[in-house]
Amino acid sequence: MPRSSARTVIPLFILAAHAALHAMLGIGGWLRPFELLSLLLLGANLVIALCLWKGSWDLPSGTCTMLLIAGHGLIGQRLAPDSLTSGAMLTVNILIVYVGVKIYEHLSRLHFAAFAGSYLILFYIFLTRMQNAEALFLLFLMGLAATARDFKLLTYFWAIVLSFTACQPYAWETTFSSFLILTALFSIRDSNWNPASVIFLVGGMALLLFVLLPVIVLMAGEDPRNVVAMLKSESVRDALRLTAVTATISTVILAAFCVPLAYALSRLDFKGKSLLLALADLPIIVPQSAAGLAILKVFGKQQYLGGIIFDAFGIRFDGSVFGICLAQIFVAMPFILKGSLAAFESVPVALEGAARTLGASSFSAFKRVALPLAMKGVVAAAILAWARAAGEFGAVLFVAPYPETAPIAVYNLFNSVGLVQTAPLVTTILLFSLAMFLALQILVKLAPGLTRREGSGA
Amino acid sequence: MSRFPAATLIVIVLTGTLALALEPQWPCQRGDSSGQASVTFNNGSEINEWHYLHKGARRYKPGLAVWASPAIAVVAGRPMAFIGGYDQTMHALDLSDKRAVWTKLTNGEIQNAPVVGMASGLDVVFWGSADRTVYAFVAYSGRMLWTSELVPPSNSQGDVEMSSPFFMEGRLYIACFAFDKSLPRNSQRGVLYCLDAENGRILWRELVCDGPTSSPLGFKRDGKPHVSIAARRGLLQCYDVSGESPRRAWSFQMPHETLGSPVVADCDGRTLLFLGSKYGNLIALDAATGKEVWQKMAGNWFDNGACVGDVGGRKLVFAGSHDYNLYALDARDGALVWKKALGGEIHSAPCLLPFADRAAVAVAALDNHLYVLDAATGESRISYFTGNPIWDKLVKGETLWGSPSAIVAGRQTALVYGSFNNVVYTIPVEKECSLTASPRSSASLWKSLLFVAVLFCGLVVPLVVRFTPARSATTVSSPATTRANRS
Amino acid sequence: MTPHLHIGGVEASFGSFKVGPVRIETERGEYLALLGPTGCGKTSLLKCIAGLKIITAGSIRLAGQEISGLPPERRGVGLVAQTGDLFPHRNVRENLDFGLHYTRLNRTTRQARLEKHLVMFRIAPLAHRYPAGLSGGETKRVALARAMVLEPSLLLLDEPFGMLDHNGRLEMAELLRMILRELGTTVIHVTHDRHEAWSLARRCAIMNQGRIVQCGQVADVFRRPADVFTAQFLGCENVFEASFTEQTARCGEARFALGYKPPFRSGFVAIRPERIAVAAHGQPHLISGRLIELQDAGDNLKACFDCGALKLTARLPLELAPRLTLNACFNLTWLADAVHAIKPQGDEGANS
Amino acid sequence: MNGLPDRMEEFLAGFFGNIKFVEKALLGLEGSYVELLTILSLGLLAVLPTIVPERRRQTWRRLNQIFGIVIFIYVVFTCLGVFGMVRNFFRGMNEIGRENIIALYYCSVPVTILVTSMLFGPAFCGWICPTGALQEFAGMLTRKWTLRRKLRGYPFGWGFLLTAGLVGVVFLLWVWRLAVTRTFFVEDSTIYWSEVLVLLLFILAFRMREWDLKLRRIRILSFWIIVLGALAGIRITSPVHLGFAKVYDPASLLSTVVVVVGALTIPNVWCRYLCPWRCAISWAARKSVRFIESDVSKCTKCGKCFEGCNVDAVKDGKINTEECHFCMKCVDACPTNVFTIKDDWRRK
Repeated sequence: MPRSSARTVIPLFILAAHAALHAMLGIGGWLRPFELLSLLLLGANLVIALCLWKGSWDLPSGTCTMLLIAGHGLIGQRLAPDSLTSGAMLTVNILIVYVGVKIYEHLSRLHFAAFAGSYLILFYIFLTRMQNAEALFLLFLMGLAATARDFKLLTYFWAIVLSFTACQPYAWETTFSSFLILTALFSIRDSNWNPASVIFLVGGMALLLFVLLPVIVLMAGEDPRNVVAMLKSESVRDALRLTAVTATISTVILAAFCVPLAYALSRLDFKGKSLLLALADLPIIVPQSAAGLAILKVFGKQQYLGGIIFDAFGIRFDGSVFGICLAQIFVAMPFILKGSLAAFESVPVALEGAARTLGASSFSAFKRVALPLAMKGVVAAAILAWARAAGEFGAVLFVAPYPETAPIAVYNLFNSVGLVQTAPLVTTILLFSLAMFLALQILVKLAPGLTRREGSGA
Repeated sequence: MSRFPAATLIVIVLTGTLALALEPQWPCQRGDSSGQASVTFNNGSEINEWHYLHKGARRYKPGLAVWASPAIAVVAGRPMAFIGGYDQTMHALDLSDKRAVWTKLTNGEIQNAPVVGMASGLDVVFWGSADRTVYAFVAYSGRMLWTSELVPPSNSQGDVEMSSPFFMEGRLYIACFAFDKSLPRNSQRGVLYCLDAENGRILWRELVCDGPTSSPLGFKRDGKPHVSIAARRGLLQCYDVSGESPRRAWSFQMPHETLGSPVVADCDGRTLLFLGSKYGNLIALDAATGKEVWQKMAGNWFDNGACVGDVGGRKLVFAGSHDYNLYALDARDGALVWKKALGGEIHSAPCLLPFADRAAVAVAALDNHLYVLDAATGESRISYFTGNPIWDKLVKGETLWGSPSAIVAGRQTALVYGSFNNVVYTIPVEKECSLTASPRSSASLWKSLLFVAVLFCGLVVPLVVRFTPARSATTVSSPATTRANRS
Repeated sequence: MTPHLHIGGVEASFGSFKVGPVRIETERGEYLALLGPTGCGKTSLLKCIAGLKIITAGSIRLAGQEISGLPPERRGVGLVAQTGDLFPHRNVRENLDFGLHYTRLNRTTRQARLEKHLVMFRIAPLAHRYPAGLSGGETKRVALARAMVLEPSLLLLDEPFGMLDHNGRLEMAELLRMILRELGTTVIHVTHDRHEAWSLARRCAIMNQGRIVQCGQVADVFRRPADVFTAQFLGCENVFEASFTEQTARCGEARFALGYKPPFRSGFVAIRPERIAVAAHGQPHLISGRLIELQDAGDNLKACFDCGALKLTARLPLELAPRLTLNACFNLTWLADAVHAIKPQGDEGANS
Repeated sequence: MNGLPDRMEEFLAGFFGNIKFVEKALLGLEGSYVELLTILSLGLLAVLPTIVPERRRQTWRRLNQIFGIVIFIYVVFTCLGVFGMVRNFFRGMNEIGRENIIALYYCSVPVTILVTSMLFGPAFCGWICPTGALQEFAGMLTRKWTLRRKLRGYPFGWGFLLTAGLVGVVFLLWVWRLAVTRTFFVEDSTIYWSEVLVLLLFILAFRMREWDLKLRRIRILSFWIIVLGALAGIRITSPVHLGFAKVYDPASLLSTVVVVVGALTIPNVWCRYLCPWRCAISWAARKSVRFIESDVSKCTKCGKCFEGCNVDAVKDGKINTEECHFCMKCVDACPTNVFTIKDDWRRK
């Protein structure tokens, strides 16, 4: 293999410089004569010189590495107190040099500028601004080396760096949210985008973050052991169980009545239909406390209707599970009705006609055609209603403050012991609700028969 | 110390304590020289369950206990426990009143148990803190008697490890290891100090080894006080401390590193020292000559000290190992009397206590349980859940952990144990206790295995097989097409 | 012999749009094409027959039984909608099985019939596909199979060739012929495309604005449209107002021989564009006109001639193309049976 | 009955009892526990694949693997097996900004691995990983038999079923032993992984041909279990953990034995189906600078690459990057030079 003169000269020159440097340092008493690290450094330089000479390492990175090793021989040991630290620093520096040379050779100047700039900023952040952060500097330099050649990755990397330095108390939360935003931004880049909508998106996400951050902080910031301890408490478990049970019962009742009603509304046309639909939204408009009072006024034990029911069946609504369910049904009704209505409206009537001509009665057509096709929407609506019912506070507080459901338990605990001690309970409830919600969602996704709706005739 | 018996008498009169059964009152780490961290006391007051919670402001370092071991003493007629920890504070707890009588904040972590002894006619608590200082405080009031800084501060100073002090005949023996960053690893200094218990004056210092050391252990041989101390890297040394300066009597190199401190017991007229090492050897040495008497191998490290006691007429050595077993060995020849596997690595030193009129041994394990076993048979009597650690950087076998201590009040025994979750538990062993753990059995393992099997075969595999994207479904045995499809 | 399907005076209203009164009779096994422009009420009529719409008057009798009062599921009428209306949540096999579920057949019979139809309609390879993954022709075949698997005595097809390419149409037509041949089902085939109707049906009914305007043998209807609309709908571009004397129609200055005597004095005359031919110079001809527009319509040439008052459109064979030059005069000729007299508008029931 | 297992355990306990060269993770920055040597040695190990000569590359690779085992067992402190690495990474990240040196201590192993994977490809799996090396060395014993099975397209074989049964018996006996000798506690959850592996072997005995690639997705599940466990602060020891830690852990020993025995029937069975780190590494190495490029037009379909590959990641000159361990066996085996190792810094 023909060797260019640089391949022969440069390694020898640097090797000689290194040896001379060490000799000088040794004679001057700056360096112990046979210090292990310096011997190692010399050895490393020899190996690289050989590699360069043989042509199995390219010239720029080899030269830079040799210079780096020589430099460490000179100043590295003065900076780092022990050989091990010095060695680790050298390793990381070699990596950086290697990556830097490669980026300079193969990628655009912009890449290199980003790489060098990032290095300097990291240097500033970790070595100048922060105390005792040499270790972090090493850690993040490795990250930089891995991500520098791709702007997208580099952005993620900087999101991590800034989250863990600037936003320290909420590092994980910031990382998580910035990753969400960055991923969203990067993934829209390919589709046809315009500046206006991107700006709107970023703005909207900022607000969304503002809404989500307390939730995330609450969940991420709590010690899992506190949550477990909370879950072990009998009263909390009772509250959670009660919430789950009442919300489920309410949802079942709602589904039993509202789903057929929604079907009817979607298929029939009559006078006053729009008025009826508008009235169905009333529970959303009415403040929860007012709703609770209204329910109490009708179904309270002292009230007329409530009195009759109590006399006839022995069921009282105020301060009982029935009352909780009643209040939950009241507030959750619009969600399931509107959701199912939309779902049924998306099912073409013609399909039911086809079913009828194939021999299905109208009930059968509902059961075997309309309902399965609308099921996804109906279940989504039911889940929403479940969530709404489980989270209902105001109406339940008025109708049945005892037995405690989860939201009321939070309120009571907050009133009695204050913010700090309530936080684990809130996290517990949040996690519980989230788990239930996700479980239901996944169930809907996974449930066989409901997944095959792609390309329905809607 | 001529005033010692007189002072004892005064205290007895003062406190009205009828039975302070153990003759030299607090001569060793937490207990008597046989390693029993038990104290008997009888003035009629009950000791009930108590959880003393103290959240220190410090972050915890990996591998170090939150609480050190407690020392229990009867002070002014009240059963008291003294415990320090990584909150850098010494707590004096009144066990019958359930309150902290006093606390003293130091400038460093308290890694080891304090010692209660008589000085100036008073019950005094001595402890060393990582601020390189030995503190002597009056036990019942928390008044400072003296403090003594053992090592002068320097810029290059790293971690300091202070051992548990040992109180013998008016003198306090304590070892201190201060890591000096300016020195090579093999020229560090682990030093044994001897202090005057009255005023904290350093009587002498002796370079023991080039690394951290265990706590010193004192015993008498031929009427002469001796102190034995083990270096972390396994050199066990014994000093004759009767003179003005210590004289090394003998030294013994253990097979491997040691973490615990030696314990001593008289056995068939011989004084034996017991010490376990990192390779799992428990070695009995003749205290007179430093010659090995017997050696017993366990599965893994002996992480902490052993404990010796008379059980059913036999002298038994108890030691917990990292192989989950608590070993009971005959002190004379090391014959295995019983061994019992517990739920986790045993990190604490065992402690003997009477339990329902039988000798029992209490030991804490890394599964966060405190076990009480029958000392004669090893049968598990009762166990307590002592809480999950507040931090999860457990580095097993790299530190000394807190061990339980026992106090006998009348017919009733209580264990005092500083757990890793910021709580010091006082557990009456024969009464109702909220910490009592339900007995665990292998059934749970089989049940959970069955559960996992059903879950995996019934849910995971069907889901994985069914919902695998078509690209791998269609190209089962040819990854080549997989790639082609993707690209 | 009583007709298999008798629709007598059926009326139905859909909001402001009214259908009927409609009267149709078909024999058993007959293939009737129901032709009409978009929005004339064909599909609505089908829905009335299938029972998906309630009729306000009239009667529908199928095999002698009055079915207008029955719910759709008990009428025994098969309906294949324009889009197929397959159930998207069921695969092909389950779609076919949907109706069988209600037939109280035992399992093996059901299976056997299902398999038979899967094979017959050549959809067996698709059995486990979902409608979303089917092509237009496949969808239609499945829909047809789904209706036919119940072996209805009457099959209603709503634009079965709609949205199909040429090959799909051929295939579909073949299938339909097979149904006709092998199963002997009575079929009503709704379409707006007369060629489609010609290719399959022997009888056809023309519908306009909710009424049947003409019903008869295909050739009959084609040759002798009953009114202007039908004539134009059936592709007869040359419809002119005319007065009739004996067997001649007078249309402005032009006179055409009719070959028969119409029963009315004035009305319209229709000349089939396909029957018009260009006569060579010197040959006898009926009319001459100047070629004002020439358009290649694929299988023929559409040529417009300006013949004074009349504008004649002719469909000429493609071979003529080199001879035709714009603005040149040509002599046109046709046989007498190409001309048909149509009754004046508003003269209801004259032909029926 | 206690004799043999007791002696075995005792032997192994003695073998693994205490093995680190250094009693702390060496002193580095400010005299603290720092895994600097890890960065050094792992970095070196990661660079080696890039500079070893092509001649006898597989020998170099084996040497590298042996060196990797030595490094992990004798030097590295914070890596307690694959699970511990995930857990420690999370811990380390939590210490950033508070205890920076501890952060470095805990993050150094995972960060080094991820960074080298992002740059030099997933060479960690094929060249360094001690678990993988252990399995590969074990698999060499039954190489001929497994190869025959593979070439026949994984038919159902009584031999395989029998071996799977053997693994199951080993597992059950040992579990029985664990269950009767001592109480069971959380860290021993690695038993479940062994159990899953045993079940997998049984499932694969019948459905290997169809389900091989599908079941590899269980790795993702395994990854998330460990990540969530780390978030919840649950310690789960890994197989081979006992080799890296100073603690002799019978449950880990059990799972190690099951993994090794399992690797006799399916090469690298742990990497294929259960290794949680594999997800992270294949993710990191997706766009690595260094990768194997294949020129399929040169391929003669001789099947040599497929024969060599331990994880069935290559067939007829096409490489499934998600599975590839970068062992470069295919590169060395190919007679027509279909594969070339490329460094492409522009690769996106």
